[in-house]
Amino acid sequence: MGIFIDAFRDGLAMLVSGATDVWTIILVSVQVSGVAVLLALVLGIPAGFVLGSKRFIGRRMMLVIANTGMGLPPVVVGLVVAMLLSRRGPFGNLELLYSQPAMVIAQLVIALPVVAAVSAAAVSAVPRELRLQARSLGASRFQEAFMTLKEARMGLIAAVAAGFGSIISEVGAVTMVGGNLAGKTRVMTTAIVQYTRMGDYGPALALAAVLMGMVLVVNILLTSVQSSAERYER
Amino acid sequence: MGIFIDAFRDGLAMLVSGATDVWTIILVSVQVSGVAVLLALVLGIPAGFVLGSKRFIGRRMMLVIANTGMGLPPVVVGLVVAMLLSRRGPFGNLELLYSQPAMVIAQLVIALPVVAAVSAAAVSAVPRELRLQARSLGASRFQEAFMTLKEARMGLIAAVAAGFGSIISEVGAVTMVGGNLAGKTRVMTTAIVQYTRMGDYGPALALAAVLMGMVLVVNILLTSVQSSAERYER
Amino acid sequence: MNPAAITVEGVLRSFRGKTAVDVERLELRPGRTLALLGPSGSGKSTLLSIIGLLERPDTGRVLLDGAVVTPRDTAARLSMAAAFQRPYLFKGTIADNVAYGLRLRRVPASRVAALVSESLARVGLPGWESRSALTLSGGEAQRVALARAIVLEPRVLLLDEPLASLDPLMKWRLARDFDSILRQSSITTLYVTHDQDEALTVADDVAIMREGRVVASGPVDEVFGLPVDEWTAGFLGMEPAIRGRVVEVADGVAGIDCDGVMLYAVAAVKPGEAVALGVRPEDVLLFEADVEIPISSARNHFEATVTEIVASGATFRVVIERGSVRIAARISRASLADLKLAVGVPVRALFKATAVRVAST
Amino acid sequence: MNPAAITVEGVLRSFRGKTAVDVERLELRPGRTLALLGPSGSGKSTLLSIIGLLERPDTGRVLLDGAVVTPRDTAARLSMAAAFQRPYLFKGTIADNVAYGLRLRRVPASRVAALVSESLARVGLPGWESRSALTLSGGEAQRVALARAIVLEPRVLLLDEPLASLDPLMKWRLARDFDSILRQSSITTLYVTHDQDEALTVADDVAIMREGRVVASGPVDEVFGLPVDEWTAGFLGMEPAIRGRVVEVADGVAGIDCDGVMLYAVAAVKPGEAVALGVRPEDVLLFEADVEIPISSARNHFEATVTEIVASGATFRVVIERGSVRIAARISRASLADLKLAVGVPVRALFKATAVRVAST
Repeated sequence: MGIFIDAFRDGLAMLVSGATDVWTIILVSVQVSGVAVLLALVLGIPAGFVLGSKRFIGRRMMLVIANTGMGLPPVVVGLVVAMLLSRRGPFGNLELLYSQPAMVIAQLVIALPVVAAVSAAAVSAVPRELRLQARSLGASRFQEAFMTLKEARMGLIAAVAAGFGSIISEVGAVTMVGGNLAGKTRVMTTAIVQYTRMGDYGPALALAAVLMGMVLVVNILLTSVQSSAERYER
Repeated sequence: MGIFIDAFRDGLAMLVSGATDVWTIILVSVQVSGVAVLLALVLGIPAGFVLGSKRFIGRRMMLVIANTGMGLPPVVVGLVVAMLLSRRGPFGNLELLYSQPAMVIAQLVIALPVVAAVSAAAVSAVPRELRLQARSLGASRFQEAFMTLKEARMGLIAAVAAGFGSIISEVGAVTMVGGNLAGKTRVMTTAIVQYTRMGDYGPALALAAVLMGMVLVVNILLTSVQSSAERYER
Repeated sequence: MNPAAITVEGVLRSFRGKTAVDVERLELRPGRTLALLGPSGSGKSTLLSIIGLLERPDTGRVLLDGAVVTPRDTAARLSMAAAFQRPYLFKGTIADNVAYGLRLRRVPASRVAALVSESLARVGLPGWESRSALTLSGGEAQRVALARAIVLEPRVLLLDEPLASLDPLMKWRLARDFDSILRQSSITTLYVTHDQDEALTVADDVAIMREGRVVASGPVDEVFGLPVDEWTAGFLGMEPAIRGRVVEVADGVAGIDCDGVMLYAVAAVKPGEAVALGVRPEDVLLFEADVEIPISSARNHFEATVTEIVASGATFRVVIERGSVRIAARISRASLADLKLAVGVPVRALFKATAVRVAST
Repeated sequence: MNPAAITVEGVLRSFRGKTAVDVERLELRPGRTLALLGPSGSGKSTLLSIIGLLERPDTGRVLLDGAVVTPRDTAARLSMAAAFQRPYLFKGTIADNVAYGLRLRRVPASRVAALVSESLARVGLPGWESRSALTLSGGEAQRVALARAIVLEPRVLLLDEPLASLDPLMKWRLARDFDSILRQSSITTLYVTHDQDEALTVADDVAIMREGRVVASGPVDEVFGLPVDEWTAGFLGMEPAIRGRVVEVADGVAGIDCDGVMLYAVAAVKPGEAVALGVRPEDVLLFEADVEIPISSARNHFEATVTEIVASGATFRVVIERGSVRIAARISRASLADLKLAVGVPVRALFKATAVRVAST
């Protein structure tokens, strides 16, 4: 088990000493996924509210799209975004391929259906009768919507957490559209893959520990929300 | 949009003509993930039954492990398996790194918590009173367990489908422990990434289509199971 | 009489081609409680939604104090409040819940606290303001839901099966409390229920619904005293009305010939009139057929034959017949044994003229 | 008398230090239905689980036909069958469900089909074999659950609140059907319920549970006729027993002095004995105080004062008092109005000597 002890010691030293390349990688990861999840939130929560609370033509179709989008393999998203941004592609003149904005786009496409679908589930878990109850006490449509979002708040936090979790661990799409350029588009997952393939386990383990820490926070959020959702079961 | 039309035509031609490299990649994918999910089934469903139906000390702990395992970033699994199998690692003398067995091991580690957790959920969705009802009609412990698995059968199918879905789309871990060796350990996801980075969109699109087809089947299974699970709500 | 608080006129509402509500006219009289009674699926809740301006009818209109109102009239909507079968409470404290409607009405915060605590006291939960709304028992939660509605002092209060989810003990305690709260506040109330005992406990007036239509309505005593048709009778657990013709009227007591049996009733009818009449099973006494009936204030007594005996809770329901006259009597276990009642046994029935309900036909 | 089908001896069961069941002795007599009646949380279901060998008591034992049995005795377990509050049906057809226990008992397939269809006919669902079990209404599903149990012709049938989830109409229809099915099959039955009307409809014997203990048991008429203590009386919606002393016995009728009021009862007691007595509210007639009571078979009549009037469903419960004698009467709406009853009004109470239940104390 010497290999683990050595790598662990190396990795810890790097994190503590503030070795610039490791911390740069973490910063890029958080920056790219943070912007992507923020955009997913702005677009996904309103979409989720509409999907979860209204009945309209095309709603079923949109739910199918959101659910399919959640199951979409990230490498497929990466492929399509790469083709769109490639020199010969329709947006080639923007010269975005192998840049952080390209990664944000790919991650947004991956996170958006997750945020929308989980928000929709959270909103539709607010009983229809609770909304009717608000109406019957005099709430306007707007006040009713506000009450619904307030009741679903834990679920909306879960939606954002799930969206973040889906992109921070992802490796295929970011490689394809980001290119894994050191200091520019290299993120935690792509770096872990690269360090591992080079046999450089120290920095790989250090980054893995940081990544797992982030994922753990997300999971704790999701679990606490699940148990509070059961409250409506009564 | 010429780039898409060209790539689509190329990809379709490759699939139809039975171009060996593309079909070899698909075969390797199905073979590795198939064996991995079969092993996950054999180990995960009994674990899920015990977790979902019995109350015992350490059960909560095991559920936490299974749920954490589900959220574990695959690159972290890849890193640990790669270190274990690396020449300097404890199992280095087996010389498994960059082979299909290594990929099966990594995918098993990824799929097992999924299969166990989803089976546990399916088994625990069978009402305790239904098991009591079987007991009260004279069922032995064994007959009661058989009835429970039979009632949860749709959920068990879902568990296996979810396990398969979690590994067939995965790219980081298989790169790290498989090495993406052509004809040997190159699978659909790693090939898509590689073809895309080389600008060779035809085969990438062909493989993406096959991958999406598989994922779609899995999603349909999961959805149909969800709606049948709601039956108990009455 | 005062004009109606709510009038429903020609209201029709259908879902997927099936008529859910088809009500020609229904009135809620101010300050009174109207029970809307009917089996599940009879359109009670849909009618409540329409009256409460939560849903628009396909055709027809709702009048509030004589003026037509729709779901778009904010002022009209703000003059109503509802509580439902399950006490859907919002996350937060009990005070947050009770204050919800007040806040929507922009009541100053300084008054809100006083109104909330007064209203909680009225429903029997004084000082419960700061408890969490999600940890209450069913009965407590339903009290909070009622407080949340009555704190608004609505013109019309809508209650949709408010006790149906509670266990029987809690149900009766709460039914009585609701009754006294509604009586004190003199709020006009629409009370939807499928349970006739509940309706009898809380309501002044009752309307019986069947397949979207109101088949009977009026003061409780009238509607329960004389079911208009076989279906209503069956639903109320009574025998359908007996048909007869008035042959004499003396001192306000009408003598009515019912297929050869003379029945006496206190009623404002004229000789020659065709009438329907009914007696509640609780008011009918049975004796052995050969017993000499002593002098009593009961004007009606005749011999008949037992045709049906059914256990019904703690008592028995005994149906007796003579010709086409068919009457049910509610009898205790002890009496059933003492009288040796069985199907085919002759008995003597006795009931007062005041116990007979009469309607012209 | 036959020996008991089931005897429970000294059974104790606690959860997390709280006693759930503490029953010294309880017997199920063969072929009869015993209702286990009590409020929720009184340990009824736990006692059913212990009797049904689904759960082991901490101490004490269960005897089946005189022999000690435990959950390990497969033969004993196979001689029992249960149905619960919700009709937990297995996925598949109705026939699959009803056949479940038969298959476990390795009944030949050729006989299974015949038994299943006979049993479905008995519960009123003839020919329903091939329908899916998951598409039934609550009442239908509960009939299937009963068929699934009685098809096994168990020595002991266990029913745990089988009607509690149904709506009132369905509940009463099914209660009567259950009663006649159980009577025809003469299976020994333990029937757990919190509803006394339900117990009265189906049971021969009744045991009342409170906080894990059996506080009263015996034939239905005895237990309901005379509540042994204040709690039981309150639970049954009755007044507690009246205390008195026998002063004379003539022609089988005992004259009992109750704090100055003489009450007459048909009972095997001796002069000088201290007794408790009770009357069911249905058996008490009220008259205006100054009315001359005509000759009648009712031996008991005395003047008293109304102290309480409570609406209770379709009727009213009027409590009258004289000295320490406190009796309730069930009165119809019409009578309440005719007699102008109100708290403080003097009335004359009348009831038969046969309506009085007496127990020595």
